[in-house]
Amino acid sequence: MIAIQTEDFSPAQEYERLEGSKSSGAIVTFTGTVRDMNLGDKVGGLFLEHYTGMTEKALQEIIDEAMARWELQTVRVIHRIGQMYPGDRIVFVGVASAHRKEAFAACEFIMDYLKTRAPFWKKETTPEGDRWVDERESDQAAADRWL
Amino acid sequence: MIAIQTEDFSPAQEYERLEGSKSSGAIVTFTGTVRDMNLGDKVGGLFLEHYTGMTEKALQEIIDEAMARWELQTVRVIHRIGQMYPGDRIVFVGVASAHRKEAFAACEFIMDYLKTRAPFWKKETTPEGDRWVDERESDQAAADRWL
Amino acid sequence: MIKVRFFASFREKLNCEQLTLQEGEYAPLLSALKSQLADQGEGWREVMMSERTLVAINQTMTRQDVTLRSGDEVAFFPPVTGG
Amino acid sequence: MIKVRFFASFREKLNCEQLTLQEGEYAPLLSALKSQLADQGEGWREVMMSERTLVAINQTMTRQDVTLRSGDEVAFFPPVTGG
Repeated sequence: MIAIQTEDFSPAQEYERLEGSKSSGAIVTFTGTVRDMNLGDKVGGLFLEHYTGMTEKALQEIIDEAMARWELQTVRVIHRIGQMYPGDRIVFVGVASAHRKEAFAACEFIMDYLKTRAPFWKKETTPEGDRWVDERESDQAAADRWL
Repeated sequence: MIAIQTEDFSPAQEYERLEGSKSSGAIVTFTGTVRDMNLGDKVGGLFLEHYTGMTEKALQEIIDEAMARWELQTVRVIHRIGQMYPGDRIVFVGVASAHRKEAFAACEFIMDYLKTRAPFWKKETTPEGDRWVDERESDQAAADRWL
Repeated sequence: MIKVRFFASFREKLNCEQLTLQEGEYAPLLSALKSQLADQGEGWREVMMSERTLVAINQTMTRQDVTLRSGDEVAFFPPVTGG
Repeated sequence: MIKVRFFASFREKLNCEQLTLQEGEYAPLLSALKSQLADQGEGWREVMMSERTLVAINQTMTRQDVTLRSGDEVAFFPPVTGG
């Protein structure tokens, strides 16, 4: 249900894995990709560092909490690490549930928690040089909604 | 951006259409499928009737409103009509935006409005016979959240 | 001339998909048209008087009473259940 | 023995990825370990005293002061920015 990988992933294949059950009526997916602009600067590339071992543990805790809050059939989280470029996929969260409201809530919850609790860090390459990306208050606010 | 069709669609292809822009950072998709159970009865099949012409118009109004509320790059809505069976895909809503919060909100908004404003009607085949599906209060409540 | 259309369970209940009414055959206010149709029988009365019934004029839903013009398409249908 | 790890901008700022401290080389309370590390220089002080700094003990984030046990892995890192 969790993959941390340097390779790209296929949204098509991920869909198929989510579609298995005839009792699911709703599938919600989120795909995050590298944008070519951030804070007004052109982004040439992105390096994603992570804390091996803790990453998997943190993601599993987030998924467990989502499954405790909502009735979900399948949850799939993929996060890429290493070097990426604009347009590349970074993250995928897919949720299958019997009901649409639950699928939407769980998918957004997982992303909000991933953004504030999973040990990944982005370093951007810009014309001004490389820089570590700062956390956003809006991400913390999004995560705090679920408390 | 809108398709009303009897044929199945490919989530993989829909993904590709949403992924075109390097300034989008977030793609959220919803896929609704036919469940094998509803209100405690086994569902053998589903016939989807629609109001030709008004359907396209209603969906376009919903998309226009979403695009006025949030900054979105691409919106794609597909709704199938005719005879379907458990596990079949019925509806797809895909939204690409620069930001995750907007992509989630717009995708859920479009589904909530589609459920209460687009002229589609489901008729289920169950062991008790065929029956028109009744509207759900929870769908109306979900749509009213956006007022 | 106006066209009156019925969908889904209403179409089945009334056993009617479409009516064409010529000038003079229909009351010009939507509310009056509904009363006129309600008088066609018990099923018609139920459909026209139900609070659940939705109305679209020229493929746009409306909750207000309006004056009908020649060429208008008036549709009556139950709450939608797509998605 | 405990392992102390640093990630991302902290790793670069301190020019240190990992420290191993033997029994007797570290204060047993997390808060005391932080003070001890803060004394290693200006960059260390900044990292250890910042309110933004996150701490994980054995790969679980904590905001409380705890007693460290031999074998523990203590990690210091800036706010996460994945996704």
